[in-house]
Amino acid sequence: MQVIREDGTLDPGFDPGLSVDQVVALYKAMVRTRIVDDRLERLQRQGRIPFHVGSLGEEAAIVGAAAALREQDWIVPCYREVGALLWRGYPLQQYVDHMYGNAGDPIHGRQMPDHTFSLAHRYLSVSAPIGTQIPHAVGLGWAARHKGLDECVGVFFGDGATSSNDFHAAMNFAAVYETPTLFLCRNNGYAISLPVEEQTAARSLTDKAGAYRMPASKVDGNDVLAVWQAVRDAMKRATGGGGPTFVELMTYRLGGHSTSDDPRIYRSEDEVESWRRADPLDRVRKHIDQQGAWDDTLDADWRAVCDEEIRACVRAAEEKPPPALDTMFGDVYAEQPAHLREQQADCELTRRGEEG
Amino acid sequence: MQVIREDGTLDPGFDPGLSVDQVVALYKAMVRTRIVDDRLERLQRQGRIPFHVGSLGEEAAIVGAAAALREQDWIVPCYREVGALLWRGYPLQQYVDHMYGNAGDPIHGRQMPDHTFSLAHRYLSVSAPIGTQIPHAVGLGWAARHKGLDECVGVFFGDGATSSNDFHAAMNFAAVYETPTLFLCRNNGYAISLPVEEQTAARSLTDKAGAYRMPASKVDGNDVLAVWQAVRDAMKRATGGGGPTFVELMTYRLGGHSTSDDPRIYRSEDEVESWRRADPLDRVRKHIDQQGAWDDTLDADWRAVCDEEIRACVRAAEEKPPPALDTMFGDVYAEQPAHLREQQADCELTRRGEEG
Amino acid sequence: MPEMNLVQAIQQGLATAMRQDPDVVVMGEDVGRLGGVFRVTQGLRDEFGAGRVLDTPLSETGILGTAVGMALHGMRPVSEIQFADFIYPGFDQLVSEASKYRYRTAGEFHVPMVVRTPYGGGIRGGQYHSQSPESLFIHTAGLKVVCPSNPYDAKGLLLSAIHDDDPVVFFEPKRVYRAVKMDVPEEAYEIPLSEAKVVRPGADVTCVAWGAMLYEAYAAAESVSSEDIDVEVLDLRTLWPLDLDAIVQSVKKTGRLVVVHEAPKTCGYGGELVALVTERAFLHLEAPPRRVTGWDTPFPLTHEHEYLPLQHRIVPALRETARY
Amino acid sequence: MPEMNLVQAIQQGLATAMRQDPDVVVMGEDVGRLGGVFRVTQGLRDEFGAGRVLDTPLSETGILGTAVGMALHGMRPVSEIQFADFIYPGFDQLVSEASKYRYRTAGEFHVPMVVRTPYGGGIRGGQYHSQSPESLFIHTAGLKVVCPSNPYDAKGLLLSAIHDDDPVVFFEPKRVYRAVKMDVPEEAYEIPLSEAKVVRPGADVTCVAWGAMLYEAYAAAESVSSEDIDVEVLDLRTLWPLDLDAIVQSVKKTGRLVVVHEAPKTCGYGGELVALVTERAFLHLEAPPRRVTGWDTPFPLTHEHEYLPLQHRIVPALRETARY
Ligand SMILES: Cc1ncc(C[n+]2csc(CCOP(=O)(O)OP(=O)(O)O)c2C)c(N)n1
Ligand SMILES: Cc1ncc(C[n+]2csc(CCOP(=O)(O)OP(=O)(O)O)c2C)c(N)n1
Ligand SMILES: [Mg+2]
Ligand SMILES: [Mg+2]
Repeated sequence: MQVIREDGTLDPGFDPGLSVDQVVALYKAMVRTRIVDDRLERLQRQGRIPFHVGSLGEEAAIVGAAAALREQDWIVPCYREVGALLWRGYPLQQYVDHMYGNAGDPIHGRQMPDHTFSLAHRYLSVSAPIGTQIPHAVGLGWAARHKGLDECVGVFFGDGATSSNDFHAAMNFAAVYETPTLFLCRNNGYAISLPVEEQTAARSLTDKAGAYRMPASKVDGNDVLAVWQAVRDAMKRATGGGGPTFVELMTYRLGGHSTSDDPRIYRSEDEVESWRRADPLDRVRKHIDQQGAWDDTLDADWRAVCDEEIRACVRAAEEKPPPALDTMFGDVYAEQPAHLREQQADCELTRRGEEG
Repeated sequence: MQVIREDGTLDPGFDPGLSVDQVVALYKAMVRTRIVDDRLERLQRQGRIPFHVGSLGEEAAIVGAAAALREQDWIVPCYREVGALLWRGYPLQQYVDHMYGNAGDPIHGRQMPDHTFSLAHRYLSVSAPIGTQIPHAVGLGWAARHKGLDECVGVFFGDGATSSNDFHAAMNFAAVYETPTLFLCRNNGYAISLPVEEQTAARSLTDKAGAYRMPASKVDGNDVLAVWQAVRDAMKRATGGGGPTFVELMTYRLGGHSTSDDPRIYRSEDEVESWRRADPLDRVRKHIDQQGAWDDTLDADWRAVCDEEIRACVRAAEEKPPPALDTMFGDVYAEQPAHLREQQADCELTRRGEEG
Repeated sequence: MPEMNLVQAIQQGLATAMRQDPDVVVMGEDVGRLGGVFRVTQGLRDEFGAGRVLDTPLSETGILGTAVGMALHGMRPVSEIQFADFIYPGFDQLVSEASKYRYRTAGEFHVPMVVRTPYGGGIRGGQYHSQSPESLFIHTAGLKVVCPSNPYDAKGLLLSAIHDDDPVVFFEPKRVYRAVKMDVPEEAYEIPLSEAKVVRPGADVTCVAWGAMLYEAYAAAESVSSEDIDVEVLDLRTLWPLDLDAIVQSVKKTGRLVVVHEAPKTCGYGGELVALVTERAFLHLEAPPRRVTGWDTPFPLTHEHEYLPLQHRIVPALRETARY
Repeated sequence: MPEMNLVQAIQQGLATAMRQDPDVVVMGEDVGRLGGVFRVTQGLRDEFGAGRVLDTPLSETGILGTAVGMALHGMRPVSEIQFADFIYPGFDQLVSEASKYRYRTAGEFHVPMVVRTPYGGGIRGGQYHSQSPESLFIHTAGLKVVCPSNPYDAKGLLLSAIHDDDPVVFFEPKRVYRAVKMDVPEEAYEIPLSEAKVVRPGADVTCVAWGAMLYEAYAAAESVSSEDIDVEVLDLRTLWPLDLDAIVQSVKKTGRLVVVHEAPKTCGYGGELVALVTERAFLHLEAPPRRVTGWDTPFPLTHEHEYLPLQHRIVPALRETARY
């Protein structure tokens, strides 16, 4: 499915009917996500943060999906979807503090960068193991219905995750219990170095939904309006009691898997170049320009705003001290048991500072 | 797919063209399997063996599939397929000794009853965890091809196992690597108490093969010739380089899940009765009777032979002592490490006999 | 007070919790219609409906992963894993997710789930229906591990586990399921986690056990009393977080320790307990702490009574430790 | 002899084994085209082709389950699990199948497979790229567990592991991957499993370590030597089956033991080692055996150098143990 045509006009058959301001808002969020991404990438190269996993080229899939969900709906992230969290208003400073694992990091430097979460924004916690979040989205949806709440759950995962144990279990349970769960598969072409064609013999990942008799849709993930529409349809089905939907968002990871990766080893520059020409930002930009709602000046201004915003956050983050040492021993259990009290005391006693 | 029609005649469209003697051999093996089963069930009720998991009603699916494979092909069992092992000539006495976990048990009473295996018969080892054997069949097939051997692998599992991690991984790997693996799914209607309709939203388990773009066939599992034909077709595809096939054998578990189960709690007598009328033994019996290759006298004689055979094995098994105590400490590793030598000595020193 | 066996007491505990709180749900393989292969959940589906007693597909990953999601939304799922031996397909959800969710969200999210599972040998279950994998979970920071030995404790500990805000793995000694009966109150009551119990006071040797082996330890203690060996028997009840003080106090008095468990010796919980006591009570030790455990082999069938650390193996260990 | 780091030595070991035996294959996520995320398998695909260096779909269950099947047909698969932290989805295949196949078939079948996996902290990997789960596998009868500390041992132990007829979990200290260089022979050689090595003889305290922490133990030993504390440092190299004699002999000489490991303390391997030594050398112990380990929390990021049992934490433990 596509909405924004090559020439920037909308396919009337699929036009979601968003106001141009709403579309501009989507575009601005995508730009902001990319600028933040870009800055973090540089910071990592400069050795100022240890790691970053970005969403270059996947902004439409991420922001479009988040925007199609309602405030009360849950987002269960993989690890590339901070754009969705920012869309929901998560403070950028908090995110950057987390990237630095400093005293401002909500989790006191307990996880690698980009492992965000926020109960206030109904955004679950990123964890590295692939696939483990998918069944959580089923349980969350099951609970929402059990409590009689008008909520659905959108869970993000990649093409690679469709080979995981958790995907199989979650798809099956969601279909059997008809939970209000949206399986949002970012098919960005690769699981690190493995192209999707080698991950499965299936021609399309939507074929996998058939195994569970789950409705599936496949959309151009670089077309933010197509993404919005597909996810909105799935949300309506879920909240209308129609059960889960599998949505395949066809996109491409323009950058490395993470800052630790060198994609030149496993894919050609031509391939990447061809996808650069399908940049999701250009796509929607062309449309809003045509509508007269956006132009180069507005664009330059907005980019400057975003750039200054992230720079300011970085400056602030770099002034913050590391988290207090005792934070390492908290939150293992609701109450700190005796053995952790002792270990904490032991740790403070021998802290590295003293020795060297 | 069906071959033997209600009236006992064969559907010419599917007739596998087996000689009547071959069909009689299949029938005799099914009868033998059932008589052994029946005896073991009684022995368990009498407390003479601890446990038995039978194949009542599933004999056609098991014997028909085994017969369709060639001597050099591997069978990777679930736990109900001893009929396939016996078809391959495994000594009944050895099986019964295993059921008793006595000194004649090839594994010295190390596993529960019905956990058979035989390298000589290319039959892998039964283990209780559901699904774990399925990826083994993929690796085995991969290895056979790697070594340039003309072998394929038939792996048995139940409907319930299609929800397991291992099923998903194995189906995917087999399809990606195009291994000569036959996925033989005994759909007997239940995973213990859970009807297949509640295990998945899919209308047919063959839909699951589509997720991996694997060819699938669905056959009447109580029609031994239909089973033979479907498995033979899959074998030909696999050994011809056509990769894996998923074969759903539609049957029904007439008995309890195992001797520990009471199926009356979760299913109606009517349901069971209707399946009793579709008994796989009667089905093929009618056909060979018609062909004049079998009759009541031959039947009674054969049943008497089988009955005497199993009784004799039981008598012999009951005279054998338990395995030697030291067998408990062997085969953990290729060579017994020091810690197990010590533990064995310790065990022999304090053996229960001494104390009470 | 009615007499109950372990199965009935746990069933009662579940029913009690479900009556108190609609967000308590039970899920697992065959727990509904069948009432569980050990009949522990019998009757729950009739009382609470299929909407709160879920017969799940055959997937431990699904059972535990879905339960984590339910718990993240404030429910208190009680999952049953049919046998502890079958928890491994869902291991990742406990080790990578349930146990770490609170830590990695600084308490913003937490996972109040209970995983009930029958463990241990002595029922002719062989390799895959007899295992005792408790040490794998004790090793995993963020999990609590409970193992009752009797009906009264079972109900009280189960209610504490369900009301606890952290994930709890609740091991049920299947060998004891129907073997022991005692008076169990109908009403709700809790036994606090992390409190061990002295089931037999003694002066000469401290014997630590839990679950089914508690009875073997007790019987062994009784049998050596005729030899003037006075054994103090401790029932841990909660394995982690541990009531270490109770053990150390006892050992400071007796100077001797014997730990009994079914799991294989190597890297079983006994090693940890011996190490902890040696660290804390070194100067009080008059004999090397001893472990009487399952052997370092897979769990056998025919010889399971020679595999298990039963009375006949505990007695000599107590004797040698006392006379050391 | 060329100088190699750990990555190069293991890569060499793999290439050597693959040249010797066509039934040795390498499989895992990103091991082919990319050469592994740590580049350990770099070049193998070019030399041996995609038919023997399998880039697998993202499924540890598939990687390990398929490898078991290959091994059952007489092959010697070497599977890579990208990080030890990600072995849990395939845990069941190791614990329920690979480890028990020989036992449950009385040796008729066996599973000669190797599972290579980078473990440990110190590379800013946080919770899920830093774990040391060795004790879970040591607890599982039927598995062997190896953990080299340097390039020379790594190649020799890897070749022994590949030629071994039992399943071996081969933990690679990722923190050391490129940090240490030494001469490594080009040709094939084996270092027997289950032989520990004294890397620093000493008279006062025995310090047992392995993998990355060996260097910390060594540095700590050196630094206390100025205080007239003479530490004997043992590198276990193979964790299981254990070279217990080497440890006991050393402790009988020194009367003192300090065990160092990255894994969380509780039910980590240290507890087992302390228990074993206390059982075997009780009367020789002049101080309580000590453990210097990771804390009982998930593995952190910012404070990982306070989490790890580095020199600054080993030194006081050695001091106190020596002066006890
Ligand atoms: C269980 C597990 N195995 C391996 C890894 C290592 N790993 C991290 S990301 C990744 C690829 C994921 O690909 P995909 O699901 O397509 O997501 P993408 O990164 O492309 O968005 C792998 C193999 C992991 N994190 N978890
Ligand atoms: C991983 C795992 N979970 C649970 C069980 C308990 N169990 C044994 S058989 C069974 C049902 C299997 O059903 P199916 O696959 O249809 O095979 P069938 O018994 O019907 O032939 C269950 C749940 C198990 N053996 N392994
Ligand atoms: Mg991807
Ligand atoms: Mg079934």
